[in-house]
Amino acid sequence: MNSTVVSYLSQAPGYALAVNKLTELFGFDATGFVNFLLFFLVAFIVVNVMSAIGGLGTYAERKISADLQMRQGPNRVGPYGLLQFLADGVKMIGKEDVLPAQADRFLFLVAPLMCMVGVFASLAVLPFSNGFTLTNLNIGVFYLLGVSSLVGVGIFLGGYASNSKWSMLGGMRGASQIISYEVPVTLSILAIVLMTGSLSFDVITEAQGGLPHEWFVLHNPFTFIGFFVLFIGALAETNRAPFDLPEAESELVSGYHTEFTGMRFAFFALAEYVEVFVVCGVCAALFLGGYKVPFDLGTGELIMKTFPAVHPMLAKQIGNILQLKVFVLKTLLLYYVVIWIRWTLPRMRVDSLMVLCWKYLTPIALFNLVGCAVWLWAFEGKSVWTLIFKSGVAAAGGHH
Amino acid sequence: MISLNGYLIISFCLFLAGMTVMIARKNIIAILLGVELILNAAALNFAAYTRFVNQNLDGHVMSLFIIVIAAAEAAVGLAIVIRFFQIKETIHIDDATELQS
Amino acid sequence: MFLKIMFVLSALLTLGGAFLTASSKNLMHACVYLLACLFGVAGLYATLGADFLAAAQLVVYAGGVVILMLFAIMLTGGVQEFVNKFGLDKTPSMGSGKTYTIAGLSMIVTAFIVMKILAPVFKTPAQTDLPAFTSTVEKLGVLLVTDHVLAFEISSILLLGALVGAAVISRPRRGK
Amino acid sequence: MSSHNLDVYMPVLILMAFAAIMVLGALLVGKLIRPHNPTELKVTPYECGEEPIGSAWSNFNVRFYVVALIFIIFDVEGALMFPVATVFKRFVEIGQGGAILGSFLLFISVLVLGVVYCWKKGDLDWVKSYQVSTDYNEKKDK
Repeated sequence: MNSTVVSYLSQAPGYALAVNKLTELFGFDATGFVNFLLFFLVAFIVVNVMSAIGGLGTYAERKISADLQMRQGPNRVGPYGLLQFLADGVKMIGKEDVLPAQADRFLFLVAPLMCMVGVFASLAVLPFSNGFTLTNLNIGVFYLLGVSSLVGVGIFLGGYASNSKWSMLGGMRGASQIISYEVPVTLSILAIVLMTGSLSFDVITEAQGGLPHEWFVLHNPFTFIGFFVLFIGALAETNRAPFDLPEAESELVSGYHTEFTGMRFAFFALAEYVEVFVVCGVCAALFLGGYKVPFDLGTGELIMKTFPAVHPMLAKQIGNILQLKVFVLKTLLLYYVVIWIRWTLPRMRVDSLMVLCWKYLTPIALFNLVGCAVWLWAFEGKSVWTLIFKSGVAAAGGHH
Repeated sequence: MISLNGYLIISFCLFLAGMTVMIARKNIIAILLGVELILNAAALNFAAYTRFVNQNLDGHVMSLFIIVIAAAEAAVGLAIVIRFFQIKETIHIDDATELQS
Repeated sequence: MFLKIMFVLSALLTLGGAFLTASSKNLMHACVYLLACLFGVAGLYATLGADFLAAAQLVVYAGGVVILMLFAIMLTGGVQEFVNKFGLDKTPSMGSGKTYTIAGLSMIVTAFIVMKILAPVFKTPAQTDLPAFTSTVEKLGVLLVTDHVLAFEISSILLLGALVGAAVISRPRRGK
Repeated sequence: MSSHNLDVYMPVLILMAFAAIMVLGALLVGKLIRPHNPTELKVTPYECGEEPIGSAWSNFNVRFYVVALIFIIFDVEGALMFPVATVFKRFVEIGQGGAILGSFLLFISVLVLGVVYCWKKGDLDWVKSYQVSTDYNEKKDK
């Protein structure tokens, strides 16, 4: 139930060897220490890869927007301008750190810290593959909701700390927007929890299948709407266009990070781009089948059956890599959609933003929740396809 | 170290801090912060007794309801503070003397 | 081992946060320290095996109550010392040396009394062989729809009352 | 329901520590190489060239509070509904879904009642203050 990346890696023969050696060396049980080292290593990899993805996100944003507007986009640094984000990072470190005169020095430091802590802590439960989940908490979804709400506090404090009117307005708007859209997001996640009976990302993903008709998004009409509610809510929670009210250039200069320069600004931006990846991953895991590969390729069983010569452990590894690739592919597709939306749709007005949240998305999400509960009770959790093709049970095993 | 007493001492310190805030502060919002601390101390006690004395989860349910009530209390309390500020333009507790005479 | 480290970290965060909440002169900072303290309490819940409570603490407090507090601070004029139209607000509202002395003395007295009362409690026969940590979410859910179903339903009415009451109180009035 | 030890929370702490180290470390490293010559104009809050008047920490419109208020009620209801939602499927499987569904729906309907009240009273309208001001103008015209 609580599989972690360490419990996956501990199947390797080297693990027991290392534990034994270190136990002899230290004189006490070294399992915890080895676990810590492994977690540290994997977390280090995840943090670095995520920072690179966040950096490449800025690159992708510019490149895709350039593509949509028939421009070139960054093309000087590195091949196709791929290293642009590194150049930006170096420039950011060298920038002067301007602290506004009446600013709150303590909160000026705490605000970006809080954004980063909130976003990075939510990486812990992201299900990259069956084995490669940093930790598969049994409160996964709920934990993610709680930790990511730190970002809202961070944005508000960022706006407050700089003591500038633009920042204050942006921070106030950002916080109220984030907390408002958390309601439909919570409710549509609740519908999925209802369908699976677990808060763990692993169980939720395993309840779906590899093929599209086994995904929760096509499970029944209510979850189909629920996916879009979740996606729109996620867009708004990460302050992406068309909901980027807190940093609306035309009216608020740059919103809550008007006064932030150099690395402090960079951390706000990094937190935003990594959070977009996280929410895309959550959407993919909850509704789009997560890491499930079609035809059970992910568990390595098909490989074992077709090529009996292959060692089962190796087949499992191949399956895991496939799962990882599928999950990242789905997430990046959603990421592309997010950027695409940003450069296509105009920004909303602040009152229509709130009306959209409270008068449309929240009632729809509530309706979905009730609908899912009734569907589960009436049809015992069978999907639409199972009901239509009663004979095709083998094909539509999405509900167990 | 990790025993019932450890948790009880922590919750006792939380309670003392909350009471100190409530007595020493004259700002109504700061007093509400103290109330949150006190409620958390109570909820922590419930969870600690559940773990160390009897393992049925009624204590957890009680903690959950304490969290619920704390949120409701904060909402209503802060609404009263805001209304008070709109009328009196202050959030000093000593200015809330309408009912005294 | 990790349990001990996590307990110590959470306890330090809790106690430090609580102390700074009580001593900070800036209301905004006190709010942030309160958030740290509540995070520490969530960590303590996790060390007690109450995983759902820990997450609920994060969701309700970090996301909800603290934001509400911050909003209320902004709505009542930020951290500036306000002098109202009656000129009443002349004493520092975040507490002075006098109030802290009174609070400290009364706390010492209270601590003695409470300790006297609580002394037998510390002799409660605590179990020495503790069970392993299990997932509490499902058990909590079963309890909420069986033994505590009345409290579950009544809490929704309590929240309805809180929502309506608070909305009525804080609604901007027309005219005056 | 398998048991577990607390090692599952280890990555959470490690990731939080990583985030803190990244922020503080980058700021410290930057301190060595970045210039530092603040002028009076540079440290004034940016207001598009105007000179800032007063502090930004003044009081705000109360509608922000009402939104946060409705949010926190939903948040708490979510915290109560998550455990019930977790066990709902199990009760359906043993054929007692109806009772749980009833209590669940009762809970949600009371919640909906509050939202409907706020909707009817106009607390969900963001531009309510404009309506107040138009009323005022109409009164003045009469």
